[in-house]
Amino acid sequence: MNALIFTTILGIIILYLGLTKNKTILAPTAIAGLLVTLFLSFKDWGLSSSFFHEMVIFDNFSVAFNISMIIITIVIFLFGVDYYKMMELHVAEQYSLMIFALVGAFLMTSFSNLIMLFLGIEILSIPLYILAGGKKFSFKSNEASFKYFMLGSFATAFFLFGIALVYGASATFYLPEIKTYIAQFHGNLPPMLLIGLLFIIIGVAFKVAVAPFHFWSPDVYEGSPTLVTAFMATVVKTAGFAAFYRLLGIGLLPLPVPLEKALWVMTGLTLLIGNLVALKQSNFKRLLAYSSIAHSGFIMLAMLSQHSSSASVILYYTFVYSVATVPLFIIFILVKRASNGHDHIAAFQGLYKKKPWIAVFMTILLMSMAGIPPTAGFLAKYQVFVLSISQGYLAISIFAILMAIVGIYYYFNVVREVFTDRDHLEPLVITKLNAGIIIVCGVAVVVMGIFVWHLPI
Amino acid sequence: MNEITSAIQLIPLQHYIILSVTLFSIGMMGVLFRRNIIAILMCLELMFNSANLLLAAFSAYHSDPSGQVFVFFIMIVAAAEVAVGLSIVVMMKRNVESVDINLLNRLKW
Amino acid sequence: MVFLFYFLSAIMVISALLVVFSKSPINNVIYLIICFIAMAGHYILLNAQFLAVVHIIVYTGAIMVLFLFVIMLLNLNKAIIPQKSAAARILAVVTGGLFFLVLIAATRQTFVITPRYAFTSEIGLVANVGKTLFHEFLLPFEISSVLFISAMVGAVMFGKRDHSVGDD
Amino acid sequence: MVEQIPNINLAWLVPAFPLLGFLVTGLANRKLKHNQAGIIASAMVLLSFLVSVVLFFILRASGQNEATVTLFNWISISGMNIPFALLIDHLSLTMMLIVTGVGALIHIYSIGYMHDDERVNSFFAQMNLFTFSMLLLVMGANYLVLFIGWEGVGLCSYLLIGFWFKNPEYNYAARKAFVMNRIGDLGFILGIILLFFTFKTVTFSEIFVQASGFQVGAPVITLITILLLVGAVGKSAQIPLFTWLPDAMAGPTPVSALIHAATMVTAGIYMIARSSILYNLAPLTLNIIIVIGLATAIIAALIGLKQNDIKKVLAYSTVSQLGYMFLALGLGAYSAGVFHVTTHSFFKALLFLGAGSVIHAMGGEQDIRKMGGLRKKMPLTYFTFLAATLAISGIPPFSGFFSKDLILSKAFEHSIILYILALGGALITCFYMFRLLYLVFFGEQRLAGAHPHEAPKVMTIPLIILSVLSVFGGFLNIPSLFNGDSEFITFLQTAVVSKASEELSHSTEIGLILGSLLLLGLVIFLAYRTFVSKSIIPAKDGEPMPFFSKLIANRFYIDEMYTTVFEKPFGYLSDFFYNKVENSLLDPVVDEIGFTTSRVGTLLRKLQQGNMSFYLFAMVAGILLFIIFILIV
Amino acid sequence: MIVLVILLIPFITGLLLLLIRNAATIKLMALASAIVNLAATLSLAFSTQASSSYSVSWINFLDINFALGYDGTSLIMLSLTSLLFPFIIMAGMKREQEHPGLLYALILFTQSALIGVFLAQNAFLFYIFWELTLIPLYFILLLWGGEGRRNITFKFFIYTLTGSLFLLFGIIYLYSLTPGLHTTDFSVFSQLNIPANTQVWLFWVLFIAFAIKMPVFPFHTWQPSTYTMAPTQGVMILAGVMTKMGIYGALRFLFPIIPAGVLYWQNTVIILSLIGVIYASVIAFRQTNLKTLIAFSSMAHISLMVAAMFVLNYYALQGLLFQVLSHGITIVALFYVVMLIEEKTGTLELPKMGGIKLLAPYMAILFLLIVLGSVALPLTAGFVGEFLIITGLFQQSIWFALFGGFTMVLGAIYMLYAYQRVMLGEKRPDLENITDLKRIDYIVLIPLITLILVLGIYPQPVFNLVETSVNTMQNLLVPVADVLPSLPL
Repeated sequence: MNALIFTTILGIIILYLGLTKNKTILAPTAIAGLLVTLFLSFKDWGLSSSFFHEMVIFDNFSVAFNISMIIITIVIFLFGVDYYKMMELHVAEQYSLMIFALVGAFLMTSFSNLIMLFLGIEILSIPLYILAGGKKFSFKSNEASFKYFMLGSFATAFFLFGIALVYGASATFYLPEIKTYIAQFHGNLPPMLLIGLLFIIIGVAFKVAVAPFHFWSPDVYEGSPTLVTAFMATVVKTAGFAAFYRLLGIGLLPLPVPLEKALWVMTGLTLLIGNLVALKQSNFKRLLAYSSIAHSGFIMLAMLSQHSSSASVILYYTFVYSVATVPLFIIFILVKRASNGHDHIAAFQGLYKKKPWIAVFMTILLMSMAGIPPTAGFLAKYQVFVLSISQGYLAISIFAILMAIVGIYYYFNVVREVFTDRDHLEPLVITKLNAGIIIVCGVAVVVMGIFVWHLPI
Repeated sequence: MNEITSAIQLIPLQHYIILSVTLFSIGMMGVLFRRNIIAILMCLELMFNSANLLLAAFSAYHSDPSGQVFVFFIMIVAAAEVAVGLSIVVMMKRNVESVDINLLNRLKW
Repeated sequence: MVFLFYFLSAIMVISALLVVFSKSPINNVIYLIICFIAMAGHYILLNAQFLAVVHIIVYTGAIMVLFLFVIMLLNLNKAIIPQKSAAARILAVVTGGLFFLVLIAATRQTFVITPRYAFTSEIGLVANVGKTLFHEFLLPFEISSVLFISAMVGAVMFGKRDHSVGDD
Repeated sequence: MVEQIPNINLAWLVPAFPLLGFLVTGLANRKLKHNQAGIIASAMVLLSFLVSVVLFFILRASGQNEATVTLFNWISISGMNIPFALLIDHLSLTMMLIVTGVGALIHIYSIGYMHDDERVNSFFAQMNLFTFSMLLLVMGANYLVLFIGWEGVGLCSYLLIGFWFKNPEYNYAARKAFVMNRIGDLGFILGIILLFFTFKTVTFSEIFVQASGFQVGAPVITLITILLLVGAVGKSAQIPLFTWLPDAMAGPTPVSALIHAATMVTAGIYMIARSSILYNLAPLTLNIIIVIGLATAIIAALIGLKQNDIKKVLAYSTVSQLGYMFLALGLGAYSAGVFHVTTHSFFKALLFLGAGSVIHAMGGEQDIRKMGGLRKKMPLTYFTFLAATLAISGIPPFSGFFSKDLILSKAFEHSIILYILALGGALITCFYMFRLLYLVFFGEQRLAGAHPHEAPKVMTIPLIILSVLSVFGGFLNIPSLFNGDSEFITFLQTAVVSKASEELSHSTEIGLILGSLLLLGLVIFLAYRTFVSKSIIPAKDGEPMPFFSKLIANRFYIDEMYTTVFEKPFGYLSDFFYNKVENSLLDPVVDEIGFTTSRVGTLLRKLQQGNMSFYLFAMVAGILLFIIFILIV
Repeated sequence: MIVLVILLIPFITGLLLLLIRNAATIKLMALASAIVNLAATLSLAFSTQASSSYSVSWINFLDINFALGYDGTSLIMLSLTSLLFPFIIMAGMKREQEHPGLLYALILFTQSALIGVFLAQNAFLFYIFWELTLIPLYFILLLWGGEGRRNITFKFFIYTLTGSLFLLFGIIYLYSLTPGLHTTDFSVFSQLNIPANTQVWLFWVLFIAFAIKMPVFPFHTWQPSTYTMAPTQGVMILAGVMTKMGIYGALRFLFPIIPAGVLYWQNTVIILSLIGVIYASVIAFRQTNLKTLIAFSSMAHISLMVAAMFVLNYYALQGLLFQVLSHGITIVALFYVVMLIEEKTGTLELPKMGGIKLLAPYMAILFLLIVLGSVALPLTAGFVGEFLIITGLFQQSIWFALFGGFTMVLGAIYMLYAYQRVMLGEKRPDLENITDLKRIDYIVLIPLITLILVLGIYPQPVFNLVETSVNTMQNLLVPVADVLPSLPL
């Protein structure tokens, strides 16, 4: 709770610092503040404290997810030092909006009442709608912002309607009470309740871009400023899945059969669309967008396996995925800068010649995304498959494996570009800080592949 | 006054559900129907409000105030969303001189 | 009373339909306001007096004014934007209809909801709602300030005219 | 357990010497001056010969019939124990003596013959390797060691036939030899494996002891013998695998001599003789051998009639003679077969070396139509050649007479038709041999500008020695008819179990001999009339010929048939597999999986229209479908 | 402990190499590492002590141990790897190569991963290493490969990974079947009594990875183009060791764990392999590119080994393991010569070659010796292996032996054809400047050829080495024969 409060204050502080017109102090302050948050979060570990009539519960689950999101945000902010040098206006606003979004994310990981979920989603989303439109004069950015906003609100409407229906039946917004209420039907839920739950699930599924509610994500990812995209692809996704798991895995377990089946269908669709469409992408950002959809599919697989270790697996998966994704975006931005705004994957050609070490680490990161040993990405997928297969979902697991192959295909398509020569090479400037982030993340991906953890969450 | 306060007992809950569903469907239809972004935003408001109505009805039926409080929060959020949404619209209008939703198609595939 | 309910409902549905089908944004706003006023009536019928008031203030007073303001600001009062193609419109209506039917079908099924608490008409009074709000729902209330501040920041950011070019 | 014969371990020296020679001449290829390699190589083979002779006496002195010398364990795994062992018995000794003896002469001859070749050192290295392989073949104490030699000679023939590797045709001939041999070898190795599974061993002595437990005509034995026969057919150039042998003339002439006379082609005969106990149990196989042998003998002889290349004539005569040997084997007269091997090695080596001498003298010319009148220029060669011709034709008392007569009489015992056919073949042989002799040595010299001269001593001395052997070699085995006691046959009896058969009465035998002699005389006269008196010279290539002559001259179109039936279809099949199956089916299928995935991707990508209205629609549609879905499920 | 050392030496050396600039030093260091590894491996192979092993617990909650160990089979594979890598490294000595540091690091990483595959006692670990072999190799092919490497390498990579992922599925499935606290130890896997019906489908899930790696007809289509395009050292690793990895994997996974599945599909696989033998041999005959030709020849030989493996009797297994060694050595030597030829003539197209023997007689002789080893001439290693394999096939069915034996004939046809086209014939005017072998070439080729011959003449040590594990393996299928659902054929 302290972390939550402190983060809120941090956002406001940054906002005020923006008035000083001194951009250089923003990132350090934000990072320092987040480090404090990190520390505060660590202190919450193991306490499992609930606040305000159990509106939020900071149990190990939420603390773990919060920590992972804070770390990722710090990495993103570290890169922001360089990224926002070019930008003159509204830098403080951008930082503070991200921090506010982080507050929303905290709520999503720790809610125990549907209203907190609703508010969490909104507090996360509204800053993002704004951030997506951060490049005010870019039509693409405008479009991304509006699409995100429009579709997001639309999904929220369904979400709210779903909450209303569930409330109508159960007369409560408390997740545990809803769970007890549902339990009395022994799996034979009345249609109204089913639809209500479905709408709630759809509302959350929309946030994590599960097909067929994924349409916003490629467009928004592409149109948004890349740093924001990185934030969306990592922190938002993590928060979304934390919320999803809290909703399904903690709140509604065991899932009513029709809902479970519907979710399986969504999982299958997500895997299919995410991977196959990513196959056809030549724009790196869109590629990552689709790949992020694909990863959602894998995480869904872990979640639906309904095993006691699902939460840990999801945490591991999202964190590992985030750690790999952020530096990829960073490299992309740098390469794009060097090649005059070229955002095709062919822009990576010659990277191996220009910056061999960056190329190597990029390969490691992509390997992790593709799930190839010895990277953490492999262990993440491995754990997912262990869950799904040992719970007996063989067919979907085989399907997921096939899709993983497709995934390897498009990630290594990029690798192939990285290691392809090009005739004339533009100079590529990588600051020490950025190189440091990339390398640390690359190493982290390998180290996490060796020192896998399992948290009792 | 008493008549009004006990009105809820005369009207079956089902009616409110149907009314909300109707309103929700109309709003949804409007979102699909219109091209004007402003109009679509209005239709979205309709959808939110149908949820509000439903919550209020259930709240009354259960005699549980939390439903009404939820409605209050929905209103808050709706207001914030509208503010953001309209500011996005304003920004877009500046850039493209139009509020036609069909113009939003540069990002695709 | 039942008549009142039907009356308000009819107004609501009709005005809602008009919101959808009338072409001019100004008219849309007007119809929406009518719809919302009818809805306030419903709130009163539901013993949600506080909500009724807030509803009028927030929606009719603030949100709709905002709409009007933007429409005026951007000079959108004429229906300059063409309609969607006939096919798309029919499809929209059909989808909406289908959705309606399915939801009705689903919610009409025999399923008795038992009221949770004994009936009291007091719950919608400001005092009751306020108690709940500042007691049970204090955290959401406080935290929604974050929502507002970010919305505000956003509105300011977007609304401000400036000439920055960031290119990443 | 037989007690160890002292000094019998010397046996390893026999193959070791040529191996040493191979290594020395091979590794020191560049260092050796002219003739040094030849001398070393010849010396090595000669040493082998001497050791063989010594072994002969050791064995005889010991009074035992056989001795096994185990060098080391080659393959020794559970249930399969294959030592690298040498077997010294009468059969292998005979073969060793032939191989080293005749081989040594050929080596010595080669010193002269290959004098001018720039790769003479390699030549001798390969010759030594050849001898080594052949020795391993005949000395191996089990089928697998035999198989080493068996393949080894195949390899060496490949090397030596393609010795002049600049010529693609020679290379082709070399490959052909190797591949055909390999086809036979496949049968052979399968036979060995079946032997192994039947007897749990591949060692001769153990197999033959166990073989008595099988009935005559036992299917497994028949199968084994047939498989082994396939090997023998390939190696000994029998129908249908004989076409490589005439092509093998591509190699230098001494090689031909080595292949045809002392080594390689006799391997099949040796192997069947070695397996006599098994073959005795398989009458069916024996009959097959008779058919194959006889057919080969006659067909090859017929082809020989119309060949104009001196070496080709000799090659077909070899095939034909091998047919006779097979006939003998098929009749169960294994010893007779081996005896024919022996005599044949003398006179065939002589013939080839003589031919080499002629070719040498003619400056490389091999077409007999361009020779003639060499009798005066090269008297020594002429006389040795004559001796060999008489021997091969079976004129008493030359060596060929004794061996061939033995086979003919065995054939007669078996069936009169066999005898007539065999005799017919012999007559044809006689005819074309004399045709060859007359065309080459009689008449006028037809090649302008050639100055034939006698070869140097190093070449003529082997000729002389061989002619002596050709003339008197037959006396090794004087039949009882001539008051002999068939010493050679008796000698082999300890190692080769010939089928018992009733002896012909002396009178019948005399009748047969006289009759055949008469016919032979007629044939020789006919040949003389045709080629000397009338001086008829065979038609030039391409001139019109009667059908039958053409058929013969073109070797019954067997080569062409093989090309059409096997080689070309094989090429087509290869093309078909590669172009149609691999590149048009399998590979595209894999690619197609990728493409299909990709196409589905393209299709799904179309969903991402970029159009907000569409997204909203899609969302609603999705929600609608899911509602219906959960309500139905 | 020594197993860990064997695993780590190449890896650590590889890391060091990345920091060094001098090309000669890099190569020497790589070579030194490979030689030290060879010595260590040989000390394992000939040590009389009980087998060395190393195990630490790694991922506790999945019960995955970092467990290394070996038996006869792994030892053969290990020896092969350690034996070949010095030569593979030497193949680059005295030659100009781009980015030598990275190249040799990658080579050594590959070696390390390969060794890991052969040492892993845990299916998870096995899988990790199995995939790890691919990564450095992928880059070797991608960065140093020949024409068309971008797409061909990619196809190879994806194709083999596809198989691997199915293997992963199989491993996890097996894991989920293990009792109590799940584990991926091979020892536990092999004691699972999986229902026969399950084994029947599980077989393909597991087998497909190995089938692609080896490759078995019709999963081979990645191979010819990859071999043709790959740089020499890459193709040596691929053909020499990688293919054996498939065999090893099958031996590790299929026979002990799902014997009933194997028995059920035994004949199918054998027939597929024999089709592969004939098919590849026939195709090889008409190839115009020397490397492609050898690629197909390798496929034919491997197919024969696969057939032998699935016969799974004593002789076939002995032959198989022997042939693993012999084929590895032979194929590396072959590709070395191919590299020399390409260096000297600048082409690999057979029609553009000929008469090289006139200019480089020693190269011709050594090439011939290797060719003979490849066509299984007696007294070369190839013969011993193929003889035993055919014996094993024969034990199952004479037809298997016959078709398997066709390699002898067909191999002779295409290998000698290739030899003739390259070496023999008249000199070509455009190939005037060819020189004979250099010292380094002798240093590489002579030991390899000696090995081919020595193993052919005295194969006994190898037999002794694998005797125990062969004995264990050959009995694997016996007890399951009566639980099969219903046998095909």
